[in-house]
Amino acid sequence: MKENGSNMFDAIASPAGLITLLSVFGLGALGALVVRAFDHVANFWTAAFAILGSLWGMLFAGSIFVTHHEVAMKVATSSFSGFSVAMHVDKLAAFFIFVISLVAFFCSIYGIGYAKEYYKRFSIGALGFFYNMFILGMLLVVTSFNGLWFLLAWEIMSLASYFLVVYDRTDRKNVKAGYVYLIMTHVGALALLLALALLYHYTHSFDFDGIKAHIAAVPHLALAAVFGLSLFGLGIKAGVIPLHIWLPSAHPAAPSHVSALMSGVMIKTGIYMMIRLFLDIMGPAPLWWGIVVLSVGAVSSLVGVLFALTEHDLKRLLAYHSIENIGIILLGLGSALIFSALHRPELVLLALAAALFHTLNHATFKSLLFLSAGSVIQATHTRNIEKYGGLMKLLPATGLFFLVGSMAISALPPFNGFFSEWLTFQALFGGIAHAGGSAQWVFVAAAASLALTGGLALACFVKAIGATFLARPRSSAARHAKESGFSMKTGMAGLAIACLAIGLAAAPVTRLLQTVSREVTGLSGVASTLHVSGSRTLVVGDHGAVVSGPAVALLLLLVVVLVWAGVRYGVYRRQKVMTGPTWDCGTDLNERMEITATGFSQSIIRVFKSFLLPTLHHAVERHEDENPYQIKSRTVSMQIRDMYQASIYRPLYRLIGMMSRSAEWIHHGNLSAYILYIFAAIIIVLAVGA
Amino acid sequence: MAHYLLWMIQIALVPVVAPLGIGIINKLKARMQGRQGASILQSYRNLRKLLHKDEVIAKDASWIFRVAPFIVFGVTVLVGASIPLFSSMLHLPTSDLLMVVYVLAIGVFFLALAGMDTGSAFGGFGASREVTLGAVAEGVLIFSVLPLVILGGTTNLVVLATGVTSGYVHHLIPILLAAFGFIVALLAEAKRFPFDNPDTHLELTMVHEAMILEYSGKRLALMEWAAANKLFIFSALAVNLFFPFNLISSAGLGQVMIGVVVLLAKMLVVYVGIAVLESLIAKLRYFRLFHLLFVALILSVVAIGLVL
Amino acid sequence: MVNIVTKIATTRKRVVPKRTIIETPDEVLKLGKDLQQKIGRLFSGSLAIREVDAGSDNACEHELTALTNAFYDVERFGIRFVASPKHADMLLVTGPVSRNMAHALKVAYDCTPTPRLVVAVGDDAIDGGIFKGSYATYDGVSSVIPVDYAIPGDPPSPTTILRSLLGILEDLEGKRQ
Amino acid sequence: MTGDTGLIQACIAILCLTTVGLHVARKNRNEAVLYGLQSLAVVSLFVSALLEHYATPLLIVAILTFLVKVVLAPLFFTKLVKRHGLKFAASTYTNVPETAAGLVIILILAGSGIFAPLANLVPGHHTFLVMAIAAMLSSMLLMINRKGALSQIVGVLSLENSIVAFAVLAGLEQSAILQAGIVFDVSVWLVIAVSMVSLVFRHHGSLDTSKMKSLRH
Repeated sequence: MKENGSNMFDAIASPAGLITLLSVFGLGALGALVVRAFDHVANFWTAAFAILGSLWGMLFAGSIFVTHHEVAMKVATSSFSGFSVAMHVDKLAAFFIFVISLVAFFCSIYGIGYAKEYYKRFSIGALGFFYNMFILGMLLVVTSFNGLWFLLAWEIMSLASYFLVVYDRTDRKNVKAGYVYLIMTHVGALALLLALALLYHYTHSFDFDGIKAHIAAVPHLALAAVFGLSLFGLGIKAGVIPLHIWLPSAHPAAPSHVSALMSGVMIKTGIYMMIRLFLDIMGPAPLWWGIVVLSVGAVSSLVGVLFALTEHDLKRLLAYHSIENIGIILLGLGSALIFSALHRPELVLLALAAALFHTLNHATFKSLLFLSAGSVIQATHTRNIEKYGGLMKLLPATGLFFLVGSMAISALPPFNGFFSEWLTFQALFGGIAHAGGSAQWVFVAAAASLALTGGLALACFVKAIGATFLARPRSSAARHAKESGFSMKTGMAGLAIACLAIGLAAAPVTRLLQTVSREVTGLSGVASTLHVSGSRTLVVGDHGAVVSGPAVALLLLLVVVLVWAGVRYGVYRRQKVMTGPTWDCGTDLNERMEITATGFSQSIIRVFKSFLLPTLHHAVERHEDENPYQIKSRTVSMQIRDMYQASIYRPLYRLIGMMSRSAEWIHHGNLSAYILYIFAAIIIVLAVGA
Repeated sequence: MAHYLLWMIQIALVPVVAPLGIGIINKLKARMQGRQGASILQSYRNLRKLLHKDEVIAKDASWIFRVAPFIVFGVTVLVGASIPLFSSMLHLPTSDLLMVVYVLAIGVFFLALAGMDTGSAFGGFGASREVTLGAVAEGVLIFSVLPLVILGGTTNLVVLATGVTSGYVHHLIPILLAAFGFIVALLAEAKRFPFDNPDTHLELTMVHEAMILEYSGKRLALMEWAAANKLFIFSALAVNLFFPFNLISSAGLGQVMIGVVVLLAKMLVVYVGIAVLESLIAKLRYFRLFHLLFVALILSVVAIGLVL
Repeated sequence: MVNIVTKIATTRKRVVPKRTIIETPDEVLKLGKDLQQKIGRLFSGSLAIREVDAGSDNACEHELTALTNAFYDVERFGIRFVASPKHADMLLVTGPVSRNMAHALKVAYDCTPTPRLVVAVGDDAIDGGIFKGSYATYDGVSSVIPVDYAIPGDPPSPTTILRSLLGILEDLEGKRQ
Repeated sequence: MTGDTGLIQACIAILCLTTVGLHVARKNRNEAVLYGLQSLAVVSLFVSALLEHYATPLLIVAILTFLVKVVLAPLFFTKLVKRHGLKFAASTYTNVPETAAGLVIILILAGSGIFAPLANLVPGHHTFLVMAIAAMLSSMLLMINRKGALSQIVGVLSLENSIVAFAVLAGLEQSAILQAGIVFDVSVWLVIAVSMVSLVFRHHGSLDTSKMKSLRH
């Protein structure tokens, strides 16, 4: 695309383009409410506007990259001094708009088929309204440039996603999950509010550029407090480890195409704000910030995958993997912060490019996995992996897409997951080689956790695929599963192709992300250790650790095809291939003898038992009357004690319970006493006021 | 010698010589048991016979069972061609440490899936053990090469294999420690002795054999060949990364011959070491293996500390 | 580890002079060479045998395991005992096929890829032997799966087994011409 | 609102006296009458404002307050008392001397520095504003003191009257918001009063709030 002459792109990359983007989703939301009486119409209305909006979003983001425009828009309202509807789209925001629109596009296509399940059970209009409001909220979050406007958008996003989580009200667990989600999101929002208020106190402005201009006025201690608060608030939304409790219960509760959006994209808004705050607004970060973010990332990735391994609810397993991948993104972000503190700009660009690339990759393959999990659940009406089995033969397309997603998430070339993890590894190795003193050992620990996470993720997805798609069906529901509809398959196919395409185009995508990271960190003039040669190969460092997407894919394909052809035609061609029984020592195999997901992960749980604290519980029921030695039934239940639930959240619940009980004496039912309290309160307030 | 001829050797070396290595190990083990044992070319004969036999595929198996052998074998050939064997001029875009580890992980991925696909109990447990061991062994592998990466400044294996010689002398101890870590990772990845007994078919201990129990005919040949390739690859890496003295840089016929011979000689040492090790020690209990792997990890971290 | 190595080094190799005991008699060696030559031509040098114990009284098993010890060591002739019938060319079935093992034998037979051979080892496997006519057995392997060859003897000594194997391979070679 | 102080003084005096009277009154019927008187005082305040400079919305508000508060409310209360036989207002928490002491404290509070900023909104009416505040506080005391739901409602209504008086005295009578507020307030209160009382009575059989402890769980 020519730089200047393309006026079509200039027209799009303008405030008008931004407004049309937001209004399309707004219209989609309101329209869905209007036509909510007719399920079919509402479903198509939602999908049409969502698809149109996300297409326009991709176009808008693309044109921003092409024309290097920065769309800025500000509507200051007179009455509230701090608040102004300020929107600002630079390359970082455009990148996140692209990620949101890409995932929303395929999820909406998938949604057409998936929402049919909810016809006549729940109101499709409401689903459409909240779905569009949710995407609108996310777009507003990444484009907002004023603190309060950002919090408003944050609330829209959180509330819309809350209503989507509790959409299937019949299941008690969903409502409870929604409840926990609501509380934690708003605790996070409170922390963010405090952080912004603290910034406002010193910089007297809520606009990000205003804050950035006066950042020097903020004393060191306050800056540290703002960092802590915003890391806490954004960490809850991103689902980092100690604050992740809501994620594994909330994401699976939502309808699958919504949990794909939530897991793929919503938790990334937390990452967006971290980048915007720590790298862009709050200037050069002190060293300990980076170390904190890096260690949180390392812990999240390792613990996330460990908990994922113990899950046998398919969507909870994927939700835990979101935590793991957020950890990997934070590894990139943390190393970028450390390098900016150590004044090594060329490594900052590498690390930030790695984090952004993994954000894009995780959005694609995680939403692909959630969508295919959704169609598996729709076919078998249960989320318990132990009830699946043999679905590869019944749901071939879903099986293939889940396989593609799993290969991408376990960072297997030629898919996109590998290249972002490769970049993160390079950033960490660069850190180990160049960072001094204590930061070095944090990098070593982070590299160890990333290496271990990679292997364990592979183990977890072998378990997921093996238990779900291979061997024989374990329940009648799995035996009668039927393949999902056309729209669902196209949605998944699109994302699978996206995974492969981004993998092949790893080099150009990384060059694009380098420009984004240059713009965010303001290091435009610096040569980065990561450079892209010949638009195909990624080269890191002067000695050139080379990796190239298309070359790997081509070589792999070539080798496998050559081997197949060699064996198939080169060797003695008259072999026959017969289908016979599975041998297994000659016993008659029924579905109970296959390995189950729990059985599969048992060895891993034993290896990490000091951390996962597995508990084994035997319950033996005997025949009392006839013969006490005759056992009627024996149930063995294995649970994993969630260490975080036990050591942080349960004491917290008890504390809050105790405090509320201690305040209970005030609630004794005497009306006059209450009026007395009001009266006394007024007097005290006025006394203090005067 | 023409460049592409060099490439032919590089590509063909691993698949051709690997079964010989397995033959040598079995011969040595038989010798140490007092038996005369099969000839070292026996594995070639087994492969040739299996390639010509018909196949029986389980009726529960899906297309993954059918495709897996080609992917697993193809992956080992690709990695074999991209690692530094005898000449430092030949490198592919895939000759990067992490790329090698993760491409081999594709092989492990499909091998484990194929193991589970037939629905037999052995395949399931074999896959679970393989993947658990693989997860930890992968970390140990990356960390044992990390000291060299820090010394060499890059993860490009060919550069590492040649670049390290310069810094070799005054980093002897960390490199030896890292070499021990790498050997442990090698034994874990190639499923040799303390981790898994390749000759036994005892349900309690077998890992690799369990997954290929349901294969027959040409697919079984490919799987066994891939296992032999994998052992060759890891021993070649061990030899060339930690004792890198033979990589030639020119393409003369004599040079190439010397390079290959020196490589095979050094590899012979590794194979003999493995055979002796398998005759001397008993196999470790499954959950004690992870203690060994974590010890190897800690040694690699110590090596990193010394190198920093 | 260290004491094992020292023990190997110090103990004298031959308590008893080698040529009297360890030396395999030339007859077995000759048999082996012929076997190796036949296997080379028929099974391209590697014969995989899966030994199925269909309710045998373990007599034949002892003789068959003796084949793999240091004295007979059939591995050097190219014969390999494998774990799964899917890897095997030849099924050596021992025992009169008890009622419980019939199905397992049938499955093992179906799992063996063609070209396959079934050889009944020992009199029990041929026609039920001493258990002939008992309600618990099917009186021989042939009543369950098609048997190609049989090795008589209760139990046949390792040398007879090798000799019969050689006869089988010669017969096969004759048929193949 | 700078009309002749004599009329205003009378109204304010009536306002305060009626609130004190409400404290003393035993019979519900007397309370209704006293409330009617108090509303009359407020209406006359409106009239004095009208005399000063005429504004039709103010007139409508005056008429409406007169109709509802002076005529309808007492009528409704007496009908309610007759129908349910609630002749006697339930007793109070504090005996008469204590209520008197309370009222004195309130007067001191109203005059003290705490309410100074409110009091001298309009310097001319300083004393009137203080008395209006005193009326407000004493009607709140009434609500706290009385156990009977009916007298508590009267307490709220008198609080509302004193707020209106305070607003008018503070010179806000012309602002449309105040007028709309008053109209709205009155209608809402009537609806609540009617439904609440009948419901509470049907449910509890009596209007004594101290018996409603069961509401707690």
